[in-house]
Amino acid sequence: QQARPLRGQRPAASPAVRRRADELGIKLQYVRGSGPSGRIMHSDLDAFLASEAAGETVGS
Amino acid sequence: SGGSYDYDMVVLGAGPGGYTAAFRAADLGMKVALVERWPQLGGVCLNVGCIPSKALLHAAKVIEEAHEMEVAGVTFGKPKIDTEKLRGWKEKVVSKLTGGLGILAKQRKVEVIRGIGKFVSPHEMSIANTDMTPQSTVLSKGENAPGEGARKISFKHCIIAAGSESVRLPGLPDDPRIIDSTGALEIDLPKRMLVIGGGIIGLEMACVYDALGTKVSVVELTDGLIPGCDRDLVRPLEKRIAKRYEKIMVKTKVTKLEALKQGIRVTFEGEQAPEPQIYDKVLVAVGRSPNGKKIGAEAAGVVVNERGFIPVDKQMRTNVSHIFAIGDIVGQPMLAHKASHEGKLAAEVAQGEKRYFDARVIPSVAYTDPEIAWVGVTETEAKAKGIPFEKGSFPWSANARSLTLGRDDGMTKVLFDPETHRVIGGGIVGPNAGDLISEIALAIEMNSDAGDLGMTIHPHPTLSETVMFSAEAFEGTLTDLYVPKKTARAK
Amino acid sequence: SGGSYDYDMVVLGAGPGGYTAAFRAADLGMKVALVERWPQLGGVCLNVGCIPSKALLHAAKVIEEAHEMEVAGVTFGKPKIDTEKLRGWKEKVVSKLTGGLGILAKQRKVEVIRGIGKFVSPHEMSIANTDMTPQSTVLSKGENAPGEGARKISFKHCIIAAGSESVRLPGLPDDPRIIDSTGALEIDLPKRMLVIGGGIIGLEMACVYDALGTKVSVVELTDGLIPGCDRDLVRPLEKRIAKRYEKIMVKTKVTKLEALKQGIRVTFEGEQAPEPQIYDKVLVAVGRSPNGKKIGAEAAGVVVNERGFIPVDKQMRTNVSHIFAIGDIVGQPMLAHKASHEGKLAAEVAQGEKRYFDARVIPSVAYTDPEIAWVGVTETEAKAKGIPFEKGSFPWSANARSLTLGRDDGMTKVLFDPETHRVIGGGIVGPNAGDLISEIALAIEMNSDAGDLGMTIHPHPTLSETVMFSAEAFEGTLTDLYVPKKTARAK
Ligand SMILES: Cc1cc2nc3c(=O)[nH]c(=O)nc-3n(C[C@H](O)[C@H](O)[C@H](O)COP(=O)(O)OP(=O)(O)OC[C@H]3O[C@@H](n4cnc5c(N)ncnc54)[C@H](O)[C@@H]3O)c2cc1C
Ligand SMILES: Cc1cc2nc3c(=O)[nH]c(=O)nc-3n(C[C@H](O)[C@H](O)[C@H](O)COP(=O)(O)OP(=O)(O)OC[C@H]3O[C@@H](n4cnc5c(N)ncnc54)[C@H](O)[C@@H]3O)c2cc1C
Repeated sequence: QQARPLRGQRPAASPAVRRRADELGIKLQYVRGSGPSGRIMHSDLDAFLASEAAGETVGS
Repeated sequence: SGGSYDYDMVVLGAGPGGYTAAFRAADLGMKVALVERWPQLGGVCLNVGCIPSKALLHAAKVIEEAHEMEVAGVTFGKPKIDTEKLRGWKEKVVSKLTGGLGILAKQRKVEVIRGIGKFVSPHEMSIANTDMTPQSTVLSKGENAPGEGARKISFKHCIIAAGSESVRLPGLPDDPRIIDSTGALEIDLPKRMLVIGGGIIGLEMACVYDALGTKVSVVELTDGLIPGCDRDLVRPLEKRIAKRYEKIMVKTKVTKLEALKQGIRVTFEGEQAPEPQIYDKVLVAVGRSPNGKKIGAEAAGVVVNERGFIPVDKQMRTNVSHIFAIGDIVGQPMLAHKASHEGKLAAEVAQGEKRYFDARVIPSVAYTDPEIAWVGVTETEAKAKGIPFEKGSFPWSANARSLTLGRDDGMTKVLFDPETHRVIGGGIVGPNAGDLISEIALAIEMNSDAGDLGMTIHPHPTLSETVMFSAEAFEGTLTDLYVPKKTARAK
Repeated sequence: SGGSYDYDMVVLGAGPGGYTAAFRAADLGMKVALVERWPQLGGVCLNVGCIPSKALLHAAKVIEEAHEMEVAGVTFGKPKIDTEKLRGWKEKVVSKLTGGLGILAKQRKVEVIRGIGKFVSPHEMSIANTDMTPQSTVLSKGENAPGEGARKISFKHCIIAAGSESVRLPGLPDDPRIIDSTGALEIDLPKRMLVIGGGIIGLEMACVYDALGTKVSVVELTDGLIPGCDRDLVRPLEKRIAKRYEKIMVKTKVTKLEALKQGIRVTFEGEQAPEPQIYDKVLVAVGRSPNGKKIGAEAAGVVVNERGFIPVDKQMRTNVSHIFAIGDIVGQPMLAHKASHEGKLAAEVAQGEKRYFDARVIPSVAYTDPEIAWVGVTETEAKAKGIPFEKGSFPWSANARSLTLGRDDGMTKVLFDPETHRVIGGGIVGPNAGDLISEIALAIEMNSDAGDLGMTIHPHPTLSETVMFSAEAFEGTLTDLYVPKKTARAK
């Protein structure tokens, strides 16, 4: 099932993280950011992929 | 490797968008042809746009700076200006760059095809011979006519990068004293000149001609110079040129241009409109229109809107999915760095990469004296759209580096999201504003907040410190000025 | 509100470190005194350092740029240089800024106390009257003697910001033709001058004197100019001045200076050492030494090391926890922006905020022509320490903006962590390098990687594009040059 977006605002990710998310087909709205002020880091994309692979839901 | 096609990729037009796209496509392994009607690569930007204008603006700047040093005890005589030599120097700068592009194309095995390209089917283009040059384009009537010796090439993918040209006002007399920016770059100096259009291009050329000794007037239809830019950023420029130019007329319309023997007679309309005036030259700089209607797009099934723009999606694809379009021909802002960014993206997408245009901001720069640069959300826009913002600003009269440059008329401001303190926009007026704005662009792309900018140590004394100071002013931690009542913000 | 003390905070020394600390402390609500022996605020930086030197360097730059425009058909005569007027202009720039600081102090109710301050106990300082000026400091013998009319003030917290002074070579004759940077700023122009020390300060002054017509030689003990800076960044400067200056001697030691009637006779030692030479002036620019031993620190129990530096922790605290120290007096790099950043921090910590010095990088700038700026890890350092790095670089000969400025000798490079692609350092040589380096500083502080820099749209044509291009060169996505063999990096 579809998880809820974590925030309404534009996700805080840097250009390189955004590019990689595009390539991986990840919607950044669903990714939790662990960087300063909730910024989404490369490691957050890795964690997201791992959790998806493990079939976990995000955003809970 | 184009399969049944001559090329994997044909790029139409070799401006900053087109050559970047072609080079990137080649680097990604495609067999590429770059079709260009002019003898050199580089498009408007290198041949008759960004580069020659900036070279002349540098000359203007040096003339002004030399003059300003008189108060500092360094006195130069009035410079002797050899316009032929200046033109030659400018052309050398241009040809060094366009020549460089030619070499880069060779190194990458990008085949440059000289000629006028037009679609004849979704996978084919005809190329007509031409002797068009950047200088002859605008006046040429024949550009819609199919040329001699046409041949056909076929392609798997195509990127349309055919750019734009100066808008011609309807009903103007055909007279060599009425020029566009291309003509203005020839710096055949008149005594008295009118610039129609107070946008960036018009004001940059005004700046050059003023420094070279022409008596300049500017007329602008809307209520201020450089529409789209915040008024506080334009003000230092306005103040400076108000003293220097003959006349600056805003909210004024030009209703008639007549070619008389003694000059061009111009009739004005509006509150501040003067009596009809006679100028030695009139520069028409009222905008640029896209070349979308001149490339036979219909033969490929590519949609072109009524203004000549080609609609594209976030991957720069037109409605025909193997045909992309980039640069001036797809819409505003018509800027070289937008064109090249899009060019890269289109090549990558054509090669199968899953990319989107997701840059948040595209900076704008007017290379006038003082320079003006802005990026992201402007105050004007924020107010109009109800985007919440707060701002931190810093006057350059309190910036040490600015004073050592003999200048105190600059200003830097940064706009922040009041809640997150994130940088959402910024504007700078003053020498080198164009270079300085990149830091704010990076800050926006990186989601930096005021604390990030304020706590990054900037070298002293530099103009770049004003970016940091603006963030500190917003945060209430600034020491380089006294901002009463403001208390430090908790975050 | 200082409780039983006269002040919550006494700041000793009103340089960039001291005035920033005092202002911040006042803004945070403390009752503050700022003790300064010179008549104006601003310390070395504003009075006899950064600011006057940069004002003169601007004059030098304009002279050079005017000269360079001859090839472009804009010919100025040789400028007439009125050194008295130039000196006056430079002083006006300085006094505008120092005067501004005086006003800022008043607005904040920071009490400025003129006098020589010395600790007499951990919570007390004596203030002795003085008529010392920035120009007289170095020569004054009496600065260690307690002055007339001493009075005492007490404080709860203190920030030591007493800065540094030019190193005097031992055994030099006492002769007005042997000067330090303060003397050099008086621009009493000799025909032939030797600069001892090829560091930033020496080379900046060399640049000024050369432009103003002096025949300049430079002698440097180590094997290259600007020790600490990567060689590739220094090379364009070396090349330029090699043609202009009389002689540049590296790996050469000055062993003797003799004051003769006809000039200063200098004896050299080293492979490239010439015969003894006679110069009209000799500028000694061999470094700066901290003022730690001249403030009676022992009376407060504050530890000062044998070289005169005061050790501090990450909160700028000395061994005595209510006494802080900042700026040149705590160590390298001796730079104004380090001092002011530390000043702010110390004030905030004294006020009870839990802050630490955690800026990652402090940029360095030489305002020579061309300018040189660098930040973060240098290649030299990376190699010496075995820090893994890869680099992307871009020659300004391929940068459009640089060519329009009539220059092609610049270079930008960015160092990346090979694994994470994060920016770890960068260096720039070319006009405005000092302004441009801030973007790289921000990139490092923000943990930006090559993709971030490369995909941030930079305005065209600017020098700042070279930062983006360097990132693209590293990533293998650069189109503005051809970098064979390099394949795009996945990340
Ligand atoms: C005076 C002036 C100053 C400017 N200054 C700046 C500035 O400082 N910074 C900035 O960012 N922008 C500036 N611009 C705008 C900038 O030049 C454009 O945004 C930029 O050139 C757009 O690039 P492009 O690749 O889309 O197209 P263009 O540069 O317009 O190139 C289009 C190319 O396509 C060719 N072409 C068109 N049709 C055909 C055809 N049918 N067959 C073959 N070839 C064809 C043209 O000959 C041309 O070479 C300036 C413009 C002007 C006029
Ligand atoms: C020629 C030159 C050019 C330079 N250019 C640059 C540059 O471009 N950029 C840069 O970042 N740095 C530059 N520097 C270095 C910069 O000036 C110093 O790093 C900076 O001034 C250090 O600031 P500070 O606050 O630590 O101390 P200082 O600026 O040294 O200030 C110390 C203050 O303390 C006062 N003082 C000392 N002892 C006492 C006492 N006992 N009682 C009362 N008052 C006292 C002094 O009079 C002085 O005003 C330059 C230096 C020189 C000499």
